[in-house]
Amino acid sequence: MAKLKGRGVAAVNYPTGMNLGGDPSQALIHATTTGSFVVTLSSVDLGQGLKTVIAQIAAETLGIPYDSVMIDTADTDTGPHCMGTFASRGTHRIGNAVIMAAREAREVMLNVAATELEVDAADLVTDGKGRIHVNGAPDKGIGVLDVALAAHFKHGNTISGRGIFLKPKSTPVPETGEMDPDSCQAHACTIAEVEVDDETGVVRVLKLTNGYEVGRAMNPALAHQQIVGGAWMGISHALYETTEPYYPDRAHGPLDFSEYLMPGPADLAEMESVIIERPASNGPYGAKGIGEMTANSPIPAIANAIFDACGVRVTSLPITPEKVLRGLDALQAVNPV
Amino acid sequence: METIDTSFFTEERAGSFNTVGTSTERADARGHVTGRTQFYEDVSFPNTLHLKMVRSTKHHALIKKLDVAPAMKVPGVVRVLTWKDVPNNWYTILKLIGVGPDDEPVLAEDRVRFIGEQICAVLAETPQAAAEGAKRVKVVYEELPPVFDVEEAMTSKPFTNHGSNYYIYEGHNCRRIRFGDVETAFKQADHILECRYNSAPIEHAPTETTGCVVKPEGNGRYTIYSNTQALYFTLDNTALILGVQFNKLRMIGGTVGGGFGGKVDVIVEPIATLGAMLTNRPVKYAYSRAEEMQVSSPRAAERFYIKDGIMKDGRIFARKITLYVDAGAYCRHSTYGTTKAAAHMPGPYTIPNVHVDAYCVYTNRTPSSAMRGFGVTIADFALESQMDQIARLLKMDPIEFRLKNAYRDGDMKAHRKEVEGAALVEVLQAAAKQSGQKLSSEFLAMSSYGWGSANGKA
Amino acid sequence: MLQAVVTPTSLGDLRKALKLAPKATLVAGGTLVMPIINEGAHGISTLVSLSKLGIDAVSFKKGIATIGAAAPIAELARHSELKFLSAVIDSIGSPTLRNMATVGGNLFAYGDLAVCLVALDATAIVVNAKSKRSAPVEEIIKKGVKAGELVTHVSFAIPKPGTFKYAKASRRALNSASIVTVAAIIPLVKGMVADCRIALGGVAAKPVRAKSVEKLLNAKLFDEKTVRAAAAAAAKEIAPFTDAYASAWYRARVTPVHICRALLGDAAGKS
Amino acid sequence: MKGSVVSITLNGVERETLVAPGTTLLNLLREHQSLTGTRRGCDQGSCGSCTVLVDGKAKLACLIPVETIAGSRVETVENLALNNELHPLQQAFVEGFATQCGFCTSGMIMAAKGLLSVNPRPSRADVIRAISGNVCRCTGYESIVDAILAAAAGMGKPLKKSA
Repeated sequence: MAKLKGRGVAAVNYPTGMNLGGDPSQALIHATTTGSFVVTLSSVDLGQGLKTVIAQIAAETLGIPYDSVMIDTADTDTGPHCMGTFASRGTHRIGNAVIMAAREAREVMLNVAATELEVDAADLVTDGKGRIHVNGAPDKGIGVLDVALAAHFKHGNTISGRGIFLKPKSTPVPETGEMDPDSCQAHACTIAEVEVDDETGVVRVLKLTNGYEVGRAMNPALAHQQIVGGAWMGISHALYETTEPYYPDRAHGPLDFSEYLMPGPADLAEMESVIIERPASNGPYGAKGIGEMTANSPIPAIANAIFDACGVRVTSLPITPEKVLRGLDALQAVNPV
Repeated sequence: METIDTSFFTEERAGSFNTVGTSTERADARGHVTGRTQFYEDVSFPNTLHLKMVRSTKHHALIKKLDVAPAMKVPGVVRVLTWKDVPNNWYTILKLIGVGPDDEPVLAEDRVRFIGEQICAVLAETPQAAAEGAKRVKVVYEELPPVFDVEEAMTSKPFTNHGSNYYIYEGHNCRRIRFGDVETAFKQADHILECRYNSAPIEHAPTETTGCVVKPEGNGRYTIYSNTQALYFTLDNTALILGVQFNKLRMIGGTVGGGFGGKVDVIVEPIATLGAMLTNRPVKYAYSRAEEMQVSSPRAAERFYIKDGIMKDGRIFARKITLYVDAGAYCRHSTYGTTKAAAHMPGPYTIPNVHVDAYCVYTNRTPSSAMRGFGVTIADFALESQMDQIARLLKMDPIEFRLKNAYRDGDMKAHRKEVEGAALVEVLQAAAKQSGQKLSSEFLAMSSYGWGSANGKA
Repeated sequence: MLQAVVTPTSLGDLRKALKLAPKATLVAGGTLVMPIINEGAHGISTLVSLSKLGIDAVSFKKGIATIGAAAPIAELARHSELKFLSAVIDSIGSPTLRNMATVGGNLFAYGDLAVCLVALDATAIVVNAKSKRSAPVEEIIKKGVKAGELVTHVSFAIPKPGTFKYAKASRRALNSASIVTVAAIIPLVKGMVADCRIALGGVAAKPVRAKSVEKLLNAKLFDEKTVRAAAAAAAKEIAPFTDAYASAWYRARVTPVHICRALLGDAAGKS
Repeated sequence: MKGSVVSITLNGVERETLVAPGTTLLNLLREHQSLTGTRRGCDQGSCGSCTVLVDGKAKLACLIPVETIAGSRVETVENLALNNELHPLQQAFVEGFATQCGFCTSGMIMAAKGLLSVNPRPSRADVIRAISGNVCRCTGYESIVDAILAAAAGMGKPLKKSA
């Protein structure tokens, strides 16, 4: 028996958003009497962290602390339209809508502050900690709380904003396929190291070294979650998963988490990932969608590493021990040792 | 934990932020760890009816007889819904963005086209009574020959009700990309490499299964607590299927126990809402784990044929791709995914001659739909396996080979969109650096800013 | 639909319960029966739980281990006398499942422990309404028990140190069903194999003895060459099937490999 | 079909519940006691989302007919953050970004608690084994294993309070 080691590379790009019918999302923002801001959406958090990242984007644009932002989602009676959470569109589309809404609300907030401070609104800045002051003169300022109170009870102003992001519909030209389906592209490269058991065909992924280009990481820890979880799913797709283990034969479809194979906590690979950032010109603070892409590059990188290890090119997913072993047997038949 | 290598695109990424770029604690983390986060199934209402679906046990068959009377005899069974109860039984999810035709019945009428297809819905006081009722519904089938292979399906007798086992894209039997002239280019190429790649369907397998609870509000409105990934998609389709004004429905959701694309379909809400309307009681329809695994849409199985014309110097000169996407019995989001796949071709490389035929094909299996990396994940497996084969054919380092072909700003993609914001060169460089692989100065100097331009590194 | 769940606390109570509901389904840890109950439309009207019968103890006497059928598998890990089974225990489900799943359940699910019990030549103690009998576990697995019978205990001699061999091939490292399970007792006398027992799981509907492999090993020098040659004979004993984990072809193809690994260790043939 | 009253000490308080035959502990918690923190992911024992402690041992609530555990002590995730203080496991999951969708989190934490009660200084391998019956589809497990180890290391001394 031998454990054959190999290394494989793959690089990919991934579109942010997918637009064949117009791809909008909206956001509404308003301040409470006490200077909290409510971002109202009908957007869905699947676990990727939308509620966190959107609050960060809103806080950044409003110039207030993250803690002062509340995300109110998702109720179609109150939340404005969102196309949905898919196509790596959430952070990009909703983030952009939130920035637009937050700018409008910020303008009102600064105007109220200017009135209270008897200065020109154009001279005001926010410190991100809950205060608004004259640029260069931190003492000449007012708290966001007081601005909100004044807006409500003195001036009769609503500190609010409306935002929408729309990628207009692109209809492909039937003859050539000319189209504009996406907003930007994120990128990834994986270098996989594997070990192949030459008697059983079992593949173990030893290590994935990943480079990810994400536009800008709104929250690096959450980007890291997507990267690690996505790369795990990549390993899972490469070696384990299917609802039809003998496709196109329909038999033996798994019905539970025992039969539906995915790597467990004892089957993990070492992972080393680096993020690089090339902000997207149309992304919120440059962010691109990365949630989907993270699963993609590990799959071919593993397939290529398996070939490197043992000379078996498996061209169908998942790469089961059986497929590898049949490949090894075929090599042995051609070239007996 | 997370490393950002700021030596790439240093100028472009410069900026000062307060909260953006900060690893803020997750807003939902404390709710998750204390068990207080409210998922859709955590709401409950008195008098809720439980819905159990009777499903096809055949791949393809005519329904000769459907007898629901035995189910009604089970104590606790309140009603059985069949297609006759559904106001607009035929639908397609992407209707809202102008995609047709309506190719899928909410509940099967005279035939079934895959194992697991919804036939009728048993509503009962308890999940146990609903399951018992569902088991007792009698369905008499006359089996028809099924088709399981995508290429076979292209030419076999159509089983769909729209005349072909593939989707028609504006008069073409596939989504096409035509860029340059691949046939002439193949003649000029030094090497030709052809290979077939394929995949089997993949399940999203979220830990929370798909489901909803629908509550009649007594004022003609219905609140749908759902774990859909797209509230308005679900609301609008549900209203269209049920023939009610959009504002009669209210969706509440937004907190989902994993989606990965599996909760973009609109399957449970219309029928549960119909049940709530016809009984004036709350109705719950949650997929069992087995239903989630086998009945909910998987990621499509795909089959690729890639033919490349390659020059001795390592440049790919032409790429021809034929792709079959196994949509299963109905279209759902597959037409869109197939177009997305076509637009993704030929991968992040600048290739002057590209020809893509992407077929969206119907077979008698569980309809496939969106999943993380829709249209792209399996394509990347095929494309990047192919890239590895070419690098080996040319005896080139796989990273250097990719750098030679990587797209740059200003290049024209095969779907005639100019590249901007490219960074493939840099992720290759970054991964090489991270793994300790030393690239030669020629490759280190490359940049996404353009061919022969100085790179984006500080 | 389920009408009653009964939890008798003595064998007498159990007999009474079964008299009232002869078609009752027995449940112990719940890992096998409850998924069926939860799915509904199961046709089971009475569940009789074995969890409080008092047949969950593990005891040792003169080198013989006696294990109650309702003992959770996790319980086995608490006894140093059973340390030789630690790799087996570790390979069955997860710690959470092992807190529930029982020895008896594993026996009738033809699980990995059942394979070991066959290799260990364990005896099952079987009771019915009136009497008590004992029978080899191997026979119980082959023929099942009669209506009204219940396996209350299994017992086996603790094997001599170093003689028990075990390997399980599965698709995941932990908590994964068997593709091939190999359990064996390989006693050596002066380097020669003396009366070995080898049982295989995952390669037929029920655990099987690999008698032809045993035959080729007995009275032979225990070395790699002998083991490899003998392992190939396992093909005669197995009736592999295809499931979501592996095809029949794959099971058959790797059965000799895993017999070698069980007997020789993972390092076998590394050269 | 006759129901019966089952008495269980639930998070320290004795509760009597009238249940239909074969009601699972999971249904008792969720439907009868409104303790929805214990999640239903499969009802088959295959996902671990409903892991709770029964008499101190991690078990799957979906596989337990409550009649068979009458008189037992059951602890659920709701019992951990008493007096508004997160349990060290909870704190470590928050700080270690060990949650994404959050659906598996309760089960993970209870499986970990079951481990730490008998093995307060577990190795990485021990932690991996303890959660090997719990499915997470989001994280790739690494952060969860790290969080449990961090909690074990920090138990007994207060963990850093995050802002």
